Amino acid sequence: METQTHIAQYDLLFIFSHSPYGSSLGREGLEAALAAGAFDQNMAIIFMGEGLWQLKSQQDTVDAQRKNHQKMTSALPMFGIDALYAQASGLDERQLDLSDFYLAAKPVSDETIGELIRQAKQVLSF
Amino acid sequence: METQTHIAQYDLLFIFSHSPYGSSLGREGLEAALAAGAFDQNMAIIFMGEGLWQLKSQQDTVDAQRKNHQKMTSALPMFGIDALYAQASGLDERQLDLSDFYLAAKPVSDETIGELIRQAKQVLSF
Amino acid sequence: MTLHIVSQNNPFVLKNCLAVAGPNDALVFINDGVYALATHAALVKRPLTYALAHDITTRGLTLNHLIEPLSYSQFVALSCQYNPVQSWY
Amino acid sequence: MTLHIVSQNNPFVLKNCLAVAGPNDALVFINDGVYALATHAALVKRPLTYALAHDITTRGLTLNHLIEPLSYSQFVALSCQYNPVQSWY
Amino acid sequence: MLFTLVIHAAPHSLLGSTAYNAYQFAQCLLQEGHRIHRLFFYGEGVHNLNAQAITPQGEFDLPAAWQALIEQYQLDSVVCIAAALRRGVLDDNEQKRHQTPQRALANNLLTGSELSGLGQLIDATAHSDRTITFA
Amino acid sequence: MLFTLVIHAAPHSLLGSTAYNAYQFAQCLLQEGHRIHRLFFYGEGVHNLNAQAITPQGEFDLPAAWQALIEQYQLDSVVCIAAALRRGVLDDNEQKRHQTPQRALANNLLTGSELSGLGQLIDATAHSDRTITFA
Repeated sequence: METQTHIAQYDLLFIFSHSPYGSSLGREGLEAALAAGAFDQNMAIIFMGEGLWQLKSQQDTVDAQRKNHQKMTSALPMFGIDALYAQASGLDERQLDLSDFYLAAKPVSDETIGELIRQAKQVLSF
Repeated sequence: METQTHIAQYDLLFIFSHSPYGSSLGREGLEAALAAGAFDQNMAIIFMGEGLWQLKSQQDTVDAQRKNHQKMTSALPMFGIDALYAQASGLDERQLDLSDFYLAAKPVSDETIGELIRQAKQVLSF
Repeated sequence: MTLHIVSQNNPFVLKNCLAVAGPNDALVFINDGVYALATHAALVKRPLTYALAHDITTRGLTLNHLIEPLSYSQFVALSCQYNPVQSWY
Repeated sequence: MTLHIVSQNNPFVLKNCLAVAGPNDALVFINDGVYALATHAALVKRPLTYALAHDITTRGLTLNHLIEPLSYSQFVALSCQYNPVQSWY
Repeated sequence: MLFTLVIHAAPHSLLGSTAYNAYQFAQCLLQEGHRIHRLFFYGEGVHNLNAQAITPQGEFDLPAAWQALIEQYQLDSVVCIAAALRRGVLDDNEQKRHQTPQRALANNLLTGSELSGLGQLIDATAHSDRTITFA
Repeated sequence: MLFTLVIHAAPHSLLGSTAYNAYQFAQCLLQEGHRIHRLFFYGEGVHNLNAQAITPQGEFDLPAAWQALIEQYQLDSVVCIAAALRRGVLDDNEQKRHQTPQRALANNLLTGSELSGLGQLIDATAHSDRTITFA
């Protein structure tokens, strides 16, 4: 059991649970997060489930003529957004580890994700 | 092992695998099937997976102010469309049986569905 | 405590929701999410689990007596009682 | 023989496809369907299983050597070779 | 209590018809005396306020219902400008900006709503008691 | 070989971006010397031919690409009329039919395609070697 005292409290929490190119959600979530960063929000992003694919490195969209999400996501730290969490159980299920990612994210348990949500003032789900 | 000699051959096979109200697919599939019936096609419809919910009786859409699919689907026999198949394994998984349906459909195994598709000239998937 | 809204019947969606929902969080199933209740016996026994009545009747489903059918008014009340609200889809 | 196109990574979709695909049917994974190949070891060993190369590289995935990366030209050729074509989504 | 609703679903989507749920939730909360700080239509949700959408007779006209609710309660209703442009929902400004002799465009944003940026979404979360996403 | 493609996905959908796959498949099969009997845009797919959709600079403009492909190969491109009306994609006839003094509408169907009924889909399956759905 984890102690709840170390759970950070965010005014705005983004939950990304969709893959980057299969729908417009991945991109529109990123754009909203960048906007929140520009407004200096006390915020964090949790990547979970299929949303973990957003962080997969080596996305090459030239042949498919699509806008590259990796480039957009890489801008998050420049907007002051550095609280990035990755669902540990979701990583295992997808045989992913942090070395597959192009951005540093902190692996967290499902219990911690549940607590991060409970402590957040508002949640936006993409 | 089923013998393949008794598998009917259709010029046009509809596969309905989506639920009736959660997206526009259920309705648009029904409208396409009714059009095919009006054109006297040698056709059949297979309801499988979440598409089995299309046949669930007692759909009451008054409160939700939605267009009732049950009424549309009930029109299939009037358009001469009487080859309706229901995936048996999908029924079991959803704890449904034919008495839950408002239209008669023939339960078929997954193997038979595979063979119906292979024997069909064209398939439309909704 | 969090209010979790589940609006789809998709195994990935349900899995994520159930993985992070705490015992005192509430779950509301709306739209196609109500099909998940019709097919997951364990869900029906979970306390603080609700389903939107409109979406149940639209689909011709019969509610297990353990599940609370929710009017929109009660849905609004729950969303006042709990905070934050997280949508799974 | 049927050509099955899988364009999503959704357990329901994959289940339906695998339930009805015969041993001589071909499977082509496109779009988010390619994620299913990255997470289902058994799928990768199935003969006549293909994945659209564009959609693999877009997502930064690495192909298992058992899976045939498909150009659009090869995808077109498969759709001529097989009949009918059924899309799962 | 003060709500912000974020609507991602269109009246006719491939995935999710929660646009109806969002409308009925909004209508109910207002009837119960709660208030809406802002409706934010994002992604496919922009089609909820597409004035060109023609609903067949006898069916519930969701865009018209949104417009009426917005007018009745004088709601602050914002449609994400980037999402709207990509999907062809334009206000008067954008119609004029993008119109060319080769390309006739219409202002097809239903009256009572405005196109604006994502800042309006972030601002809304900061000033509401509850933010609820429908998708 | 003679193909019919049925396109359900929009350029920007909540579910499925196979509209891009459909376009690239169509382009490739034509380059290889196969033929298209008909493109049938159904459901959300009608947005592929929405003339009002403004693609940001530097991004692939899928509606423009469809229009160019249809023109280059003189393809028979049908947009389901019922699906299009619900989603606000109108041709000249429908724009005139539904316009009222209170409601200014635009013809926003890209040139080269036409609105027609589901009979065109059924007919296409009967006259093609292959029918492929993208959704």
